[in-house]
Amino acid sequence: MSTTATPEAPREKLTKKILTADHPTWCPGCGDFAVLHAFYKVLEKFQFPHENIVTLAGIGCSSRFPYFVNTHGGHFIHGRAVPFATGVSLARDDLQVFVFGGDGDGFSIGGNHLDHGARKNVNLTYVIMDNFVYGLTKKQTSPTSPIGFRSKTDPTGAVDQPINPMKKLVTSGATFIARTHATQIKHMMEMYQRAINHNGFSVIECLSECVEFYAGAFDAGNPRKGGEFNLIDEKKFDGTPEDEDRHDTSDSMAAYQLADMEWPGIFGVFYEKDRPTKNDLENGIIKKAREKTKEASDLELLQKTFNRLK
Amino acid sequence: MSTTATPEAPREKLTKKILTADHPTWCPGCGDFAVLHAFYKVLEKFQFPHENIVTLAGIGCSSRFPYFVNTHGGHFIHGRAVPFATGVSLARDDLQVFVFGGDGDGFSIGGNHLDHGARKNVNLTYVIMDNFVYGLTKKQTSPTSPIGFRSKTDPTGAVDQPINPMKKLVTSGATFIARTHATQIKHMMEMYQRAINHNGFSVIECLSECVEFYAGAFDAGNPRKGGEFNLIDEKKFDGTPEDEDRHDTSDSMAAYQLADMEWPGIFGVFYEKDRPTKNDLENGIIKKAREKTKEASDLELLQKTFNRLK
Amino acid sequence: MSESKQKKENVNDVVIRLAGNSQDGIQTIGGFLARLAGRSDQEVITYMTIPSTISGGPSIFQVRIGSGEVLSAGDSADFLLAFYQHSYEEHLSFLKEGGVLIYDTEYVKPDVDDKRFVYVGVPITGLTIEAMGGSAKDKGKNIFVLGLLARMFSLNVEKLRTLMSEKLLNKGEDVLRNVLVAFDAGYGYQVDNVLDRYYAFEPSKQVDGKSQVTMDGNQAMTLGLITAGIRYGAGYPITPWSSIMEALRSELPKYGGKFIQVEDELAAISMAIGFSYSGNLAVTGSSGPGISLKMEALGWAVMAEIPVILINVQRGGPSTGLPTSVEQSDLLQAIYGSHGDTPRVVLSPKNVEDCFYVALEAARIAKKYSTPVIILSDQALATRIEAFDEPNLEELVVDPQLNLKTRPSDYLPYSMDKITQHAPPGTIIEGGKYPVVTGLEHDEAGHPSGNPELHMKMTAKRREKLQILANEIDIPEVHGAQEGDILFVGWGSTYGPLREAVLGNTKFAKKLGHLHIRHLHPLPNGLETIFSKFRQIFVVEMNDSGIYGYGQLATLLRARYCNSSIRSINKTDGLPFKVREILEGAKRLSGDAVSNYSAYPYE
Amino acid sequence: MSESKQKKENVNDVVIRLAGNSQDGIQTIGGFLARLAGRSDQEVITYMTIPSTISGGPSIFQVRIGSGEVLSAGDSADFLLAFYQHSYEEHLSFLKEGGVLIYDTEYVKPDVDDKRFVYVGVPITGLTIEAMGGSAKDKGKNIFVLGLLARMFSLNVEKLRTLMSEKLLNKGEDVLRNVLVAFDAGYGYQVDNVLDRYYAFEPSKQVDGKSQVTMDGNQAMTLGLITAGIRYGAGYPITPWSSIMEALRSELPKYGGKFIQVEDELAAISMAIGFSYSGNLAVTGSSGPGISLKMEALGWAVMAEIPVILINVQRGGPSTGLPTSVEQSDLLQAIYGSHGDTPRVVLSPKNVEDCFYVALEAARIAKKYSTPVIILSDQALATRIEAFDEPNLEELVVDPQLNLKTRPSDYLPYSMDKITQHAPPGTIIEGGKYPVVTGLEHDEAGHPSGNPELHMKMTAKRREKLQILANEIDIPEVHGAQEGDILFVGWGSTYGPLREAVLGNTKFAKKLGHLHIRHLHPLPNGLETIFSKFRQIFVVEMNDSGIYGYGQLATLLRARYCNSSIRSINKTDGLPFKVREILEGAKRLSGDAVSNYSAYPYE
Ligand SMILES: Cc1ncc(C[n+]2csc(CCOP(=O)(O)OP(=O)(O)O)c2C)c(N)n1
Ligand SMILES: Cc1ncc(C[n+]2csc(CCOP(=O)(O)OP(=O)(O)O)c2C)c(N)n1
Ligand code: SF4
Ligand code: SF4
Ligand SMILES: [Mg+2]
Ligand SMILES: [Mg+2]
Repeated sequence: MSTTATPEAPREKLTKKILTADHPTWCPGCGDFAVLHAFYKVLEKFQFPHENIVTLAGIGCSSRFPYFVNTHGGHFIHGRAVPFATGVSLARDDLQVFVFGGDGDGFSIGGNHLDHGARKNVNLTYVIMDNFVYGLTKKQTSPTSPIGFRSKTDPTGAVDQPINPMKKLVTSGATFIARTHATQIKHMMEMYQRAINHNGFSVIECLSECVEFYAGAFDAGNPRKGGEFNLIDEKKFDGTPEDEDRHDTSDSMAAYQLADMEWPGIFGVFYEKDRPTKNDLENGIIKKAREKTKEASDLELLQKTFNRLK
Repeated sequence: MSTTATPEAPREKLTKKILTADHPTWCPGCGDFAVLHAFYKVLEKFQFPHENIVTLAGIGCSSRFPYFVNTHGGHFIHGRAVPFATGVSLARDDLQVFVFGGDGDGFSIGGNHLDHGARKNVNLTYVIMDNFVYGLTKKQTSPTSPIGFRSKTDPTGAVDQPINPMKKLVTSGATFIARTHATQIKHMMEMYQRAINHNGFSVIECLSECVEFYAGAFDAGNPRKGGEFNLIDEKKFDGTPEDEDRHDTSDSMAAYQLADMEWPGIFGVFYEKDRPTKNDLENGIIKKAREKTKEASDLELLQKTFNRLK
Repeated sequence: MSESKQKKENVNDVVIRLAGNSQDGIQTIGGFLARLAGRSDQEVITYMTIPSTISGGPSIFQVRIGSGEVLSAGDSADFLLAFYQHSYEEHLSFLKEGGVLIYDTEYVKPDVDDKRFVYVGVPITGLTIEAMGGSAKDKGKNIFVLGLLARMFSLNVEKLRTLMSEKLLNKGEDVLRNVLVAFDAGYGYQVDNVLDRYYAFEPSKQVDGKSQVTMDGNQAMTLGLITAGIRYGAGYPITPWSSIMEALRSELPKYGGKFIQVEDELAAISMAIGFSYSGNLAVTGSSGPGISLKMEALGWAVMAEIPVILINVQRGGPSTGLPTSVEQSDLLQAIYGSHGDTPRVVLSPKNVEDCFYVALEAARIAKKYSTPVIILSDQALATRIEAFDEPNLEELVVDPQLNLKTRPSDYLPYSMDKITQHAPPGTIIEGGKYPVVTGLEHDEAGHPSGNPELHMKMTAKRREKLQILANEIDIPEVHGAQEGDILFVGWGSTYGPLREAVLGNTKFAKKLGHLHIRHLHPLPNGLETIFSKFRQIFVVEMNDSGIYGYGQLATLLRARYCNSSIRSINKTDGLPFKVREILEGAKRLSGDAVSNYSAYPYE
Repeated sequence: MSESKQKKENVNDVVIRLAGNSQDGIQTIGGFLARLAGRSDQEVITYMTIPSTISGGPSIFQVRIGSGEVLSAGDSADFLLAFYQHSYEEHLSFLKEGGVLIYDTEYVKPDVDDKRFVYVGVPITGLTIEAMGGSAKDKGKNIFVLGLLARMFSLNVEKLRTLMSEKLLNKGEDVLRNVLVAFDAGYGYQVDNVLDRYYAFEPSKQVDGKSQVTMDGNQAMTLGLITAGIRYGAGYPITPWSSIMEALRSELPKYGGKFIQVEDELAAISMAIGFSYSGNLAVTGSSGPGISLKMEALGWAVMAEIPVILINVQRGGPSTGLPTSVEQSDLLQAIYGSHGDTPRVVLSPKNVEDCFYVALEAARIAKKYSTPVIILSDQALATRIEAFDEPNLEELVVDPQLNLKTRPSDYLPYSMDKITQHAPPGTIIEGGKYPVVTGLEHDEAGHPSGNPELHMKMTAKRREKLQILANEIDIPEVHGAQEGDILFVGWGSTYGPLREAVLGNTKFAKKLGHLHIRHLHPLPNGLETIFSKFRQIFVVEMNDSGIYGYGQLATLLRARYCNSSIRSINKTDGLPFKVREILEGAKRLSGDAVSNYSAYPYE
């Protein structure tokens, strides 16, 4: 396949200012502002070619992200951002594909696509702004709402066992899994960076408070609100006895166990492992097929097929 | 709500003969025959009132089940049998709700409904006839097809990491999870029985060979084909030292670990735990509401609401 | 304050637009005014906009109160209350000449040289702070304004106080006391210093002894469902459907019922169908995107002949579209949206009151014909408040029977001779042969069959029951002229403005008729007779004129009657039709022939 | 064997029905016959049924071979080959009077007293076992029969041998050798003992030097997509769509492309849209149930104006329906199935050859108008084999360019002045303001906006591009009479029988016309002129006549032209139209006026 592109001109440095688009329509104080801010900052560090950054999303408050980032962007339908982004990623290895969304978008209507995108290990970075509630539709129970949470659809308190995002992700086969908190900018940035550097399906769950409909939800993880922001102590493989107790991020069973900790749990990288990406696997199939057909042209290939049908 | 039912007459004993409906359209030798046979046998044991047994399914070879069982039955659409059956279960505590289906139906298109039905702990029994392939549509890769499996959609061998059904189920929150093999009738029946006795969302994965499109897939778990049918050794809580190493079925972490065993893995009950069912929780909400409204009649309740709107 | 200084002016139809930010609680004032009108046997219709950002923003609430019939929220305002400069600037064009602008002197600087309007400046913010203390100012301004309006319109203060205490009681005594302080401050304001008259509503003309209830369309629909005996449902949130599911989730348990929030719309309809199959007719619903997701399962219900009610609160489309705007662009999807020939019933309520009754009709049809019924409501109906005569609950309330009566041994779930009536699980079948319901083509016993003749017959069976239903639907009556120049045809929430266009237009009343179609699929029989009496037929719809120049109901009517005088007046601006727009549309299509219809007051 | 004993009879149009069980490999014989006809410049159409049980069962394969134009698989058979008693009993009514029944004497006991037919008993099973050895009997019977037919019809044995070796080469030499043994046994059978003549096909009349290719509709569609430069796609299996996705999955990697099997149909279309958004026009597809699941995302593509190709291989509906039968009941869903006003393009191929060309047309339109295009194929087209002139690949092949040319700083993704042409990610936008594609209503820059006027304008923009497209579509030509009594109008796979009804009907050729519509949405302009030339217009469709008595295309045409002489000939028996059924339908609708159309040979 041929590509018509324009030769590169000397590039302006990507700054937060350049990356800023529309002013966010979020409520003042919404946790998502910080997630956006961290994204700008991280993009400043990476300095990808501006045109190669793609920001995609489903539907929700958090999913409005693409309007606020001045990159190529797509605001898709509710719950299907992962397959949409998969199309972009698989067709275009030159792009940096980012997906943003909420807990409803990702774990409720989109829960299956998340699992299948993860097991296929599509190369993209997916940030889930988990606020334990449906923000955009104004306070219904979400799959992460804790039991007892009073919402418009659970006026006497939620009764369904919430999902455990980390367990779900570990089981799904995602190859990079991290958990962070929107009030912890530096930690968020670190998670972003590692997710971006990871080749494969990388997911960050970011606890991001909905000040309008679930204020204070994540205070327990915020030291400034008297909570504890406990970090995963990652194994250094330095042979020291302390290292024994540290977390091996390549151990999915250990990651699963970490996910079992009591609220507010622990933050950091739960799991990280290299496994062939869907992108590589499909490129491999192409490579084999092209070798077999001896790099024949499209026309030659077609003609051969037609000849067989005579 | 009032019910118009006819008073009970003395009942005929439920036999396999009575329970048999249309002759199965499955290929001779298909594993699903045994699953059906075991179902008849188990129903013979339980002797539920005939009219209270409901057999539901999605779409697939395995999902043809309801036609072959002479009970009230519903053959729904592909992948949505769980929410369909949930409606039946939640509205009718008097019924024995069974769902049958395949790996494509349950883990691919229906994967999310499975997770959400499980976390809600809807009271029903779901038997997944896992044949690692799409049977009805004639040999495409399924989410449980192993890497390398050659199908019509993977002519050079499947490349996507398959899902691990047991891990998925443990993570989803299902409260009874078992694994069995269609060639092991007695074991199948035991799993059926325990699933039925369990109050909550009970799932059995049954390896059931598709002789047409994936012959020999489960020989490794079939002693008659030289394989090993290894059973879970369940903890007896008898204080003996041997008991230490046995599997505690109420331990989800242990169940998850068991699911990590190498092919063909282990069979039996992975997990079993009592947790309030969605049925009970919703009935509880009703009870509280009725208490609050002092068991007012429908008309009284409505009139009160209208009065408030004057 | 001596009222003697002021003239008293009797009014019987007033449009008040309150313009501010959504945070100011203008919906609350509007709600109280509407409720009060309902309690005073006045007619009332409200209209509001929802800001597009989550954090709120500019927003309006409009109330039209009348002693006669009130059919729409009004094309223009008699009174505009502007909280901010942007409110003033954005909405002044909506104020009639001679209309009154009331504004907060703290924020609004109007152009008082424009002599078309009467200016009433009130230091709303200042006086509220003064009355309540500074911190509460944002919470009190709306109630201050309510007091002000109570004074200006000589509203029944006692009734208003009762309303406020009913509404606020569960928020605690303190809150209520504060609110009353703000109200009194507004009511006590010496508005006679700046306005030379006060207003009073004429007593309602048509008091029939029945009391009125005041609510929005989604509330009316919810109560209609409960009255119809619906006890089960499932849904997933989406604006503007959510408030129905939220209300059902709260209310149904009181009636021993269950409404389940599920993971997506596909699960929602599947579960609703499961409820129905279990013998409990159930409801699901959504708006645009969620409705599209239900099309497969809905087709199953058609094929398996399981009844279910599907509510579509239409909003602006396509795709995510305009979630908080109104549109009627889902009609053809309702009828044709699933693959295959999937005959199903489609109804649409004409106003808030009808949201209640249409739910009853939907349940009746669903059960009698064992069929899915779609109700097409819309965003305007969902959110607007109307007062209407209290329904006769005793007569209407349906006891939700679970019918498990034993069926005879010759029972066939899909008998060719009868309209299907399923035996839910739990039903004993004599002789012990139990039925399967299925989405595969099947014989009378429910066995899958690819027999060619059978498929023809079963296809006809599923279609014929709608043809039978069509025979029992009354031909809708025509409002206005029974024959003449122009027949307006509408469906859904365009009822009010259409009726007003015809009835309000005294000069041309003899020439204009209005037919409103509530049963959209199947259509009532006999429409051709009505059509034949009019020279031109204009179908008025809030949807696009399409590739060939006509809208969605027009497509159905043109196809059925091959009557080329059926033409379309469409719009897709996300706002309810104004009476003026309808008449202008008619003028545009008719050319000179009816150019003098413009004599109508709105132009 | 001396051929002199037998008469030679030249034939130019023969229908052979092979009836047995699907396990007998009758598809294989049929396939070879069809391929051979293609190589001999004869025209050929096949027809087959698929057993409803997974394990196989009764099944037929029908081949019609002709030296002239072959348009349908034939209303009745000249030859019936029955493997079993049930094959004989089930299909004898399909054999013409004077037709030849060939049967396996081992399994079939025909009623030889019925003198309407010629009986040719052959011990097929016995001779196959004799030739090949007992164990292989089931595998060889079909090839034995092929040999038998080769003898009876003087087929080109050399070409047949070549075909067999091409097809079986990769199965190993042994297999091929066995197959040829069975073939020779059949070919060597002394059929002259029981039949007094043998047949030979007249040389084809219209040899134009081009070689023919022989394939089924799904193959043709797949190759059309590849020729059109489609390199990406995603899908989920369902009959009868699967074979397209399976072929694309195998073929695309050779061209550097990817076809991904995903978890469900919602993911499939979402991924295809993602591919397209990335600058690579992509395809997805399905049948009935899966198509319904795609309606939401499809609406997004309409709103965001992202091109995508959606193939619907229609089958019997509604719901799971009749997975292996043909129907044309998804037309209105294709046009109206998503919520909101969602203008999109709908095309339908008329025969196997056109499956190839329609894919090219779909890709062209999708790109030029940045719009979703739906192709409505059907089960009959998907599975039937035809021979057609090899396309001029060199001329047709499209190089799939990824266009990342820098866009100027005034670039607007949704400019009002132009038809949208998106800048895929990777495209540099001068000035550095990057666009967002969205399913919310938006301004020209892609920013969400609820502005009422803007929504009107954008709705029009999305619709107008289809109106522009309509202007460029050629008015389809009318076959047969250009004016007269009856115009048959069809779409999709009814082309063959319709054309045959008109052209084969020499007696009434002057009265019958046939118009076939390939561009179903938008419709071509100018059809009214054609319609005005015929007294009656009968729209022939394989779907239900609906509540009001007309089918789906008829709905569109009646709505557009308000021409009440447009009526419907429908059926929903899951089988392709027979010529006879069409003429009977015309007779039924026309009454006496055309009762003598029944003079057509088929009655
Ligand atoms: C198919 C569909 N269903 C429902 C909706 C309505 N809807 C929009 S966002 C949303 C959920 C929002 O919650 P979440 O994903 O957690 O995002 P948040 O707003 O909390 O950031 C829903 C239900 C929709 N737009 N489309
Ligand atoms: C919405 C929809 N998509 C696809 C299909 C086609 N389909 C029928 S069954 C099936 C999968 C069968 O596989 P599985 O669930 O594993 O059952 P099995 O046949 O192997 O028992 C598919 C894809 C369908 N009927 N409906
Ligand atoms: S509603 Fe909640 S999630 Fe949405 S913008 Fe406001 S604070 Fe944020
Ligand atoms: S295709 Fe496979 S799964 Fe289906 S009936 Fe045959 S053997 Fe069983
Ligand atoms: Mg959320
Ligand atoms: Mg399977």
